[in-house]
Amino acid sequence: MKIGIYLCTCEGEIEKVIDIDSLVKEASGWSGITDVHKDAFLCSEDGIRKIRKDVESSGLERVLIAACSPFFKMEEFSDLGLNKYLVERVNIREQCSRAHRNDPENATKKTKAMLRIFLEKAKYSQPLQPLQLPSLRSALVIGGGVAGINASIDIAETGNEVFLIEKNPFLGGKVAGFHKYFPRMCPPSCGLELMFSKIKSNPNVHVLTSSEIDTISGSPCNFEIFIKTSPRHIDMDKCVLCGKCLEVCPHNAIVYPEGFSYPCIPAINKGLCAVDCNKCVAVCPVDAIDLDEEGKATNIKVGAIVLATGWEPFDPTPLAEFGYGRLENVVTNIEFEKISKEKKISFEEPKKVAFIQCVGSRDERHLPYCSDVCCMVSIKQALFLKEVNPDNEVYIFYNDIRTPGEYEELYQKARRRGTIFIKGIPSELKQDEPQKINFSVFDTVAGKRLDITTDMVVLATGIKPSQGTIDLKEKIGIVLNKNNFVESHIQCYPQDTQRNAVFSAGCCRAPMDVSRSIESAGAAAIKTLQFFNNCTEITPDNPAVNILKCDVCKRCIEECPFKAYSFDEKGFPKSDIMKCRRCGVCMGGCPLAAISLGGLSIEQLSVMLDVFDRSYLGEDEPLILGFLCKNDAYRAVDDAALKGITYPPNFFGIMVPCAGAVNGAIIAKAISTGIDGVLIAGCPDNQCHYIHGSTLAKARLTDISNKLKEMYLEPERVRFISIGRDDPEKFADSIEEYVEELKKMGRNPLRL
Amino acid sequence: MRYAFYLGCATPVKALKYEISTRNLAKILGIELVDIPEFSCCGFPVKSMDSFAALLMAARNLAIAEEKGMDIIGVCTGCMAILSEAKEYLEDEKLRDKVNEKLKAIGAKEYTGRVKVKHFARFLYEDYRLDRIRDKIVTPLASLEFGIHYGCHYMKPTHAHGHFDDPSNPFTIDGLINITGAKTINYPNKNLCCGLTIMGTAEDISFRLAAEKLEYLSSRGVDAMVVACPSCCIAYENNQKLVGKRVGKEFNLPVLYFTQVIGLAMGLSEKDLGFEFNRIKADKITEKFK
Amino acid sequence: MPPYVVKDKCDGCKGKEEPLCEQICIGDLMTLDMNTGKAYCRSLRDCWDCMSCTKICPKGAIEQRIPYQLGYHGAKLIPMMGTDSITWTCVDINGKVERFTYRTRNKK
Amino acid sequence: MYNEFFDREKLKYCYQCGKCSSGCDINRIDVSFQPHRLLHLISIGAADNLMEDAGLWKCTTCFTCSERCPQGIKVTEILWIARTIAVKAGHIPELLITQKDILLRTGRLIPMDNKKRGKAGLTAIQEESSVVARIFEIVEKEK
Repeated sequence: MKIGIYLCTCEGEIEKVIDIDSLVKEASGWSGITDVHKDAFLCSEDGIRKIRKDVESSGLERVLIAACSPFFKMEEFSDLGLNKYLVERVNIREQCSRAHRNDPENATKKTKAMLRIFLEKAKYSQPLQPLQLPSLRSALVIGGGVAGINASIDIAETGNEVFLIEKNPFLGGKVAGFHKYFPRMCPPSCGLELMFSKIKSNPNVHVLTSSEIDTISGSPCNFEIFIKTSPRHIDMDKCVLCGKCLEVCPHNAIVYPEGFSYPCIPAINKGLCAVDCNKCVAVCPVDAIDLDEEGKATNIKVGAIVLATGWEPFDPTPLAEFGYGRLENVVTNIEFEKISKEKKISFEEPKKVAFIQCVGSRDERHLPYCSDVCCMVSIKQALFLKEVNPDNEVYIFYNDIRTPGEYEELYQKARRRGTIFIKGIPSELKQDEPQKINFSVFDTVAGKRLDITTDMVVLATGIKPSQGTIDLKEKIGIVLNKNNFVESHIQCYPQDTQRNAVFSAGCCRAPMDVSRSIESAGAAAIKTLQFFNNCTEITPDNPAVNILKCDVCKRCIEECPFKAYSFDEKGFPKSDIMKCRRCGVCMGGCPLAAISLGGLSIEQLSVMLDVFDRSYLGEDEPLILGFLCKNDAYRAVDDAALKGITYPPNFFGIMVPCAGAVNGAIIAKAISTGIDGVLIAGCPDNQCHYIHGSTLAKARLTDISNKLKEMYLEPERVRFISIGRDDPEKFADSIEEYVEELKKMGRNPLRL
Repeated sequence: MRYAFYLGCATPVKALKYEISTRNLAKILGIELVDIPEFSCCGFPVKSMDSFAALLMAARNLAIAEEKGMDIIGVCTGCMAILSEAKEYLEDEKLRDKVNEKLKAIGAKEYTGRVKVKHFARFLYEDYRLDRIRDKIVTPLASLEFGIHYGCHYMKPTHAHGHFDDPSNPFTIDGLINITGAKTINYPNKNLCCGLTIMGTAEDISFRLAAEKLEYLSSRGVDAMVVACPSCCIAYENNQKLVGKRVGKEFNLPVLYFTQVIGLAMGLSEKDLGFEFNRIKADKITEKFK
Repeated sequence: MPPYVVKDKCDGCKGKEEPLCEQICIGDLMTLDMNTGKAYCRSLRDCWDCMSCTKICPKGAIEQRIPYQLGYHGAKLIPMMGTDSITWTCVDINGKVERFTYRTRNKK
Repeated sequence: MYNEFFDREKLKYCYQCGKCSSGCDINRIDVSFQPHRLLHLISIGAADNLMEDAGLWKCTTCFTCSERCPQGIKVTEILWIARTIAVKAGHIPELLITQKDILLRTGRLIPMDNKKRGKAGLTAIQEESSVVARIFEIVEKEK
């Protein structure tokens, strides 16, 4: 095998500490080395050109770049005329010359040991070819509320096919029933009508109402979805919307559309029908009703899925002290929308109305979160009351009024129009005389108790995740958070769920108002388009199962954070290249060490340990082998070098994608071949990029530590630490501490 | 049906009619209430002095019932709340171990958490069940109307009591009284506290609390107030004259225990129900059903 | 001396069907208790002390004492499996500890 | 000892909505008694005066505040603990001294009157005098 080693002096910086020339001399003598080259500026155009020329002329099969951290100059070293998986980066700048700047002798020794093991690793690397796996350019949008409709329009108008499914007979969701939207106070019909006309005119959108997901199979880029559609019992083409069926139906079974609904055709809820009633069939002038119509099953294929399963209003009945359902004129804010829209109660005669905020929200026993919209909703409704008649007396009882950003303007407006805001929540509502509600409240600002009698109390109930979201949890395999909203990396990738090619829009992710729902729908649509474009080329480094070793214990299937594993045709586990996120948690957990990641196999780690010079610092110096998680710990170690923090050269770090990727057999081999301490450094608690990688790593280390105890070895020889990427000090301190401890423990008795 | 009968401190001295009527009612319902002489104070008064001592006292009583192999039925809502709360605290194993260690030191048995604690009214509603009581009614009390005072500790704290009744809109004792044919009213200050616990420290507030309910029920003209706790009865009956004097009114509202009302409907005699000990005579009621 | 499963450590191999010890046992003695989800040896006297289950257990949950013919009561033999190595720890009846590391024929 | 009961962590959850005071009947009669204020003062560590405050002894422990607290804070329980702290600091109401005395003497809050019971046809009950005394002894020793 022809191997070239390129040592960079980083314009003399590395050479200031490390004796590069002696290393060049030494390495030239190693077997299989074709060329060892020293360069002052390897990442320069000249440097790259030199490597490319060598690869071409001498036919190098592996290239070792001993220079800076692999997180620098990724672009420059990615195309050397050699498959990029055959190029090995050895981080001698951050981990040797900078980290041990005060100890040149040992830094050189460590560099040599490092070169030796990464050389061995390179010998066992495999070339990998990127896969071409174009996605179907079609998406499924689940939920026909304002978020789902907007996501569909955005995806369709960029030329992709969209299937929009909705479990109710009409699109529009909850907002269709509202009186007005804030902050501009326009009626929902206005916005929805425009959206419906866009849907109608766009051939890319396929709307399936009265439909629900039956099953989902396949994987990202190519999902296969079975949809169940319940019968509408009314022929969409024939119906002329005369309304006669509605008039004759004795059972309230006709679901009649509002003026702007889509599709604007009634539906019959056969569950409410009486057998052999048939009154509607008889009266229909165009013969559009077919009560025997059966449900349909549809089968579609899509590349990506957008969840827009929305929300449900919180039911305040469990808060019995507010007497909802027991006292007259105690209504929820949703009911108040209806009252104001349909003018069921006239507010032209001045009335006294009290709003109670945070009913159910910010309540440990019900909705522990802030429902985001209720403050604005109550302010909107207060403004409505003041608009109908300025003499309406409006009270808002609140914990904290939350009107972020420009919504503050409406809050100010409500105050100026004479809404009375009182900080204090009433504890019990009573009805001393009919139609009146009286209660007493402690005004915590005034330090006084107020006794109040009103004509109506509106409970500002909050937003709770819809049952639809929960039902889909198993079908799609999405992860929900403790409140049953869709879990996501809320800061950086809010629209991504924890499954590839499944995105979320609107209230299924968190409580939000109409404008933010539409925003998030746009973001989800963009993510979908990005996915369509990006997945034409897929990195092939997903884990592979060695079926000669695999015993089908199914641990990988259980532990995979992304549920990427299923059985192949031979009955062995296989990771789905599209669902997998390359964390290696399966590789770390396999009891038979049968799983290897594309760029870092068990075999490579094993041979690295074979050639590792255990006494590179001398016989009595303890040796720590560290596995550093890519997202946090490795960055922190790089950061230490940058900030000039030093640590003992006894530590030796290898990058792994996640702390959970380190297999127990590797640790066992390390300990049993004389390494004094094994350290796994992962993300701080609950910040693991792969959900439970560091938790699993901790549990596995505990098992090994127990085993060491049984073997009468010190259980502290293996250890887990959490390092944030911005916490290099903690890293350096723990290494120093660990070296001291190991010195006290003495040499690993298994070292030969 | 054998149960450890937890009388508490107030009932056997201050509420003899409650004890007599409960024992006789239990007899005709076929419930055996076993007296346990070892029971001590539940710990309620100690809770203001030392929480751990209070917990130990409650745990000791629970351990005694457990040793005898019987669940506890009590008549004082305060005692039941304290024992139920202690049960909830002692679900924590660490605390339980610690308490058991101390129990051992005073020569009591270990508490493991098996024993159940129920107020007699809750027991009748939940376990004995209304239909079985209905079968035993001989003289329906159709013409009577009562205002029920539950007593705060009867169902609160709800987590300790297992959420068996709704504190904002209680219904269990109403159910028991309605089964006798008598009417019960829903009134605005139904959930008001009797105030007895602060009689010694804030007498004025205590009396004003009691007065509010007495005033309302008197004005509504109910036949009597029905209670389920000796303390509440002391606040409303024993103190009725004092309370009246404080607010410048004269009350004459009979206060009955729920056991007396149910017993009356089951044909028990006035003597068996301890009516002689009623300070505000309920002759109007008893005469009707002689 | 038959294998002893440490209940706290055993996780039933998560798959809930056939744990690794059941697959590896040549005598078909190890199996899963469906009620507890933990492995156990269903016929203690048939065990040959081959220690396959001890070696393969990913949680280190199976303990084995050396049969009396070899080391008398109290003596212990603990294996630790690396990728291509095994380390045996022997503890004899006097508490003397010896360790041996061997290469195995496992592919790396 | 009270630390085991005193859910200090939970206390920090209070966001001063005032629902406890709104529903408190004592507050209705005597506005100086404000549970939400008590929680606030304890949580910011300014409760020194409170321990001397007679307001502490106005609560009937009716649990309404605990039931309705949206943050699930056991307000009554906290008040009870505050009382024990006040007692330790020596602010003991007359009544409590008497009650403790009777408890230590008889094991009951109200001394038994077996003569009265006999007249009513009820069996006599013996006082378990030593139990409470022993419990207090053990708890004192612990300190």
